[in-house]
Amino acid sequence: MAGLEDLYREIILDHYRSPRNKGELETPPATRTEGFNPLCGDEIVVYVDVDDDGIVQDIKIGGQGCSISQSSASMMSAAVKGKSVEEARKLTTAFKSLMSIHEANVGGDGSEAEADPDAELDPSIKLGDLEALQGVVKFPTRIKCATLSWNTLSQAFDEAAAAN
Amino acid sequence: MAGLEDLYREIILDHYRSPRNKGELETPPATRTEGFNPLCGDEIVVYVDVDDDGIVQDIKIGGQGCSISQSSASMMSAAVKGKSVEEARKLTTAFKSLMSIHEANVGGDGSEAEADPDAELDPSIKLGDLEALQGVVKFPTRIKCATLSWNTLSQAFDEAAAAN
Amino acid sequence: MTAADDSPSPKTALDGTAIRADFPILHQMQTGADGEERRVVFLDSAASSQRPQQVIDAMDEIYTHSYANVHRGVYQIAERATNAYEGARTKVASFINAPSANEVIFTKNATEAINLVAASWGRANLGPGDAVVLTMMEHHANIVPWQMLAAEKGVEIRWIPVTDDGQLDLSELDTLLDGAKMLAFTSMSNVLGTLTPVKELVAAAHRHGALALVDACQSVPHLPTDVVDMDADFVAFSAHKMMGPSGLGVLWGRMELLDAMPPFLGGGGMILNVTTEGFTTDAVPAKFEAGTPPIAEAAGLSAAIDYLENIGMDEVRRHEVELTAYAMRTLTERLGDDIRIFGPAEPAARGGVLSIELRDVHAHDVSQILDEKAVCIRPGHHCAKPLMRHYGVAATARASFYIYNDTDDVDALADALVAARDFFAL
Amino acid sequence: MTAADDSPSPKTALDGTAIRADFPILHQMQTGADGEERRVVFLDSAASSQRPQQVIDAMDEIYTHSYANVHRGVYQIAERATNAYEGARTKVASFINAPSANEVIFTKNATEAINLVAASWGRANLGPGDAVVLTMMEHHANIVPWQMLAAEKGVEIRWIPVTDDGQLDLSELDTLLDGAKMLAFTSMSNVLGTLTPVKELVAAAHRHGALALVDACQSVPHLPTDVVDMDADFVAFSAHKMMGPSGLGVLWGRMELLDAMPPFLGGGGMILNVTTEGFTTDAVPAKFEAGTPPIAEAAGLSAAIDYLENIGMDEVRRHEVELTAYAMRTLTERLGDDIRIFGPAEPAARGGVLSIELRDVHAHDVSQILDEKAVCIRPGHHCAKPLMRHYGVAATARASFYIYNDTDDVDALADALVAARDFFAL
Ligand SMILES: Cc1ncc(COP(=O)(O)O)c(C=O)c1O
Ligand SMILES: Cc1ncc(COP(=O)(O)O)c(C=O)c1O
Repeated sequence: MAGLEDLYREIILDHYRSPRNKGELETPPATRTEGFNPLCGDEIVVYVDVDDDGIVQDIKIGGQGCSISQSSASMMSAAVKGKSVEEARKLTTAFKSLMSIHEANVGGDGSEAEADPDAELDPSIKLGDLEALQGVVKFPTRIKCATLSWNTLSQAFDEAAAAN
Repeated sequence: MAGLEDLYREIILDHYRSPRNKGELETPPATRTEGFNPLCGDEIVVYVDVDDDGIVQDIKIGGQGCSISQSSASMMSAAVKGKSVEEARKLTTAFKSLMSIHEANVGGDGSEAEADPDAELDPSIKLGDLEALQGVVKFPTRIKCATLSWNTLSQAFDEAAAAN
Repeated sequence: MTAADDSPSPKTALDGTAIRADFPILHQMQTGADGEERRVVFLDSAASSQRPQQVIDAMDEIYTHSYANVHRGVYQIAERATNAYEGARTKVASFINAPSANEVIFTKNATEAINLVAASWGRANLGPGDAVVLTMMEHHANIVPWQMLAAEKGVEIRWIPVTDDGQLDLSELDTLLDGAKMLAFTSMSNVLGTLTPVKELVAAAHRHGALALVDACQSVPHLPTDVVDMDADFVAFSAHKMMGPSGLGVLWGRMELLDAMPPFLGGGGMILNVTTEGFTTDAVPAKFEAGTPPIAEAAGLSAAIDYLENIGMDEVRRHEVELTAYAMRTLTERLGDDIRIFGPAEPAARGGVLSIELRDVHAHDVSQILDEKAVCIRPGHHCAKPLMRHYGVAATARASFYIYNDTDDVDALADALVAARDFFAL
Repeated sequence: MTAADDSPSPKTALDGTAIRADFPILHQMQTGADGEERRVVFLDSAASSQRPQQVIDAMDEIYTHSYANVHRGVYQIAERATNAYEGARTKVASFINAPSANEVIFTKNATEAINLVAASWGRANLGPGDAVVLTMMEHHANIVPWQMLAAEKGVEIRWIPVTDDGQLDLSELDTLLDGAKMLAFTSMSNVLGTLTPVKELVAAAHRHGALALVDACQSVPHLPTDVVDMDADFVAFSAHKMMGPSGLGVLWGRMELLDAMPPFLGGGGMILNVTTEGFTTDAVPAKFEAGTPPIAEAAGLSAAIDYLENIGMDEVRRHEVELTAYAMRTLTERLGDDIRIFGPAEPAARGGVLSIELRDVHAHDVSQILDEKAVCIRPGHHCAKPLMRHYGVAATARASFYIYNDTDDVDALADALVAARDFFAL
């Protein structure tokens, strides 16, 4: 549909239709964290299993959401699996920077206050498939869909760290 | 001043400048009741001494107020002194009927809900000087000034009756 | 993709096209990314309605001729402002057949109205062991205030379930109401459109010695309302859903209840006297209207009621039933098994609200694609998460109708939904 | 009776006549009972101000092009409405130099803003033995919410006295603050015009471990405001006193405090999740904005701030000091011993608010007679009964200035007061 290709790139629809790492993990050892997008009702559940070396051994995604939130979660899961928590956090910052250009206009609930639109992107970080989500910034109300899983992942890492 | 003669009739100004029955009564035997006009801050104190036969033996007025509330209180005190409570209540109804023509437009605080604009005036009741206050109905915001002392008197009668 | 056939759309009780002439916002064209210009089709009135020029003019009139703070001014402008504000109270009272204008309290929205009852009446009257009964189809506005009260006072909350076709399941009503002090329920679901049996529910509450609060946000704008006939104790609604402005809600309550209730917010306008020792409250409604009230907004609501009364609430209702029937028929014809419409199957049993699920397309995506076609609907949980959970969905796409909608709008909706389905088809 | 001489009135920083061109309500003529037509002289801005066409247009623009419920809509109109609403938040934040727009909470008026703090922060943090310190010159809006809290929680209220020339008497401040948890005070008296030493008071509160809430209703419209420089914890004000619409107030608070506070009103828009078991709240400011907010009103406030910033708050202040000085001089010259002006003798120590007493003429009568001359002032207790009692008066007649007033208005006031005195003279 004319005009919407920017939002609904083929790779996004592919992740939406065939989500990677869908499912659950046993807790413990995994951490289970829920995220809500109060604007639209989307709910996401991130299961993440971080080993003693700080490596994301496994990650699974549950919940319901639109094509943007589901595909973003799917790509995220593929991108961080096997990476260190530190690398995953850097990727999160990079992704949120990509998304935050217009985020200030959306707000109103403060949940994105920590995103820094001026943060320099670490050039060593490769977003890969995730760059397909760049078109979302043209649709400001959808930015929260794209960042939901990432915010939930950050929270999961915090909870996992706190549990140790 | 042109246009204000209806409101500020000479007799009203006379009562305002030389209020009748200004003062206090010892309580008991008298009853002391306060009335407030929340709109403008006027405060009135009615002291009323009703004897065993239900006659208003004495009445005194205290408090502060504008020319309308003070003159109305002054005229009221003169009109009810020596009358029976029953007669005084009839006079109150008659006076409030005189005032209530526009009262519905003023409201908002419900305090005049009991005034019945359609109440037939008892033709035997003579308002006398009080009719000078008729001009007040052309100035709706001032009606509450004119009725303040009467509402307070009614309350004083209720309290006196309850105390017996 | 165009409508299935080119025969003119059937007419409903009101002429939506003619009515739209009064609504400047509905004259605007929206250019899609495909470069085409389309008339805006506004199908989100259940969230907030649009307003006719008459309502906008009424507020401008206040601001350009008769604005001042109310109640305490002696000068003519202040007197006119007070009359406009109090006149709106009288108009609202007659619109809902309230016994007295003094029973009408202006709040900032329906949410504040319900919070007022929960905080003032609830705190003063409820304690541990007491129960409040809600339904599973309530809006969060009629859930959260009671949950806050419950958490503070140890009150129990009980839930009237819903059936799969979107009706209240009243089979256990007497058990649920046993020992309850309050039944708070919606007169019309903002998700399903379901009209609840208001009189029956109020009577049941009273039979059990409970009060009844009706969240009438969705019904007052669309149906004749008679609080005496309902026999309710409290009724709450919002101006912005009935073509009035934002920033204004209404609580109606029985005078003897309001009279006995403690104040809610404290400040200017609600007192009889204040000393350093304490304060005494003024009479109702002043008691519940602390601070400078929504003055121009009240004048706007008054004009909105004039507009509605001029059409006639029976006509409004007839129009919306016909439009809903046409929409249910059309969407089913055009989308078949790909669409699910939540709620009662019978249009007469519901208001003009259609929550739908499009197979394999999330509500958020549906809404995005519809916006490209200038069709405005709302995706989400519609502030009714317990109900969404009952249906096992996180979101629906909701289209809702008002007097300015017509069958052309429904056709545009159907066209856009077909386009959305096709876009997401594998 | 005309002005004492015919020399042209002195000029102030702003040209009131030119500014009035923007205010349609001030173009109107009022016919007295004497048949004469007079320009309306509006001197009641301390109760509520008037608004320029630009503000009215901004609200009309929302209603005619960009109105929808905010935050949850995906379609373009809803997105524009959300941007207008959130844009207003950002604008307010920058106007008062708030560190973050998320610290700006929209309420229905300043009264609700203060009630929010008293009910949410106060209930969660205060108990028997705790003290809240107020001043004797507070508006009821900053008294009654604390008295309600005090009655519920057994909190003690202490009062900073006022001196006879209308200043706060701070001689016992440390004693009063000893063990206090909150100091809530006005930055400018709405009766006396007194500017209080905000920074000194906030610092004193903090020294004693108390929080400081500033009722800035009268100062934000008239002076530059910097919440960081004030170092306050909460600041409350109303849109309608700064040329914005009715139906909108603002609470600014420190994020760490707001974050830790329980919710105030419950409903849609303030939750993250709701189940039948309970709810979780969304982040600030959403947490404190239950229900449909004042959408068009926020857009109106945004335009009012543009208007004020375009003039410059320093200029606004300079104009008002000059006008107040002129008024104090003129009224004293014209009315001599027959007039008493309450509050500080030094114009620079006060805002543009003059409460007066005319010998032997009650404020209500003064106001009535002034209305005949189309001069709009306000008689009464101005929602500050404890202060009135301090002065032993039931009512004052209050004239208050804003940018659209000039020395001609002051002359008209003086003429009318002389007429009132003469009318009531024995
Ligand atoms: C000093 C002060 N505080 C509080 C208020 C209350 O403001 P609002 O009525 O807008 O809530 C006012 C104005 O009425 C005021 O002047
Ligand atoms: C059924 C119902 N109740 C309550 C509300 C809350 O109304 P408001 O947001 O105007 O307070 C709404 C609308 O949002 C509603 O549809």
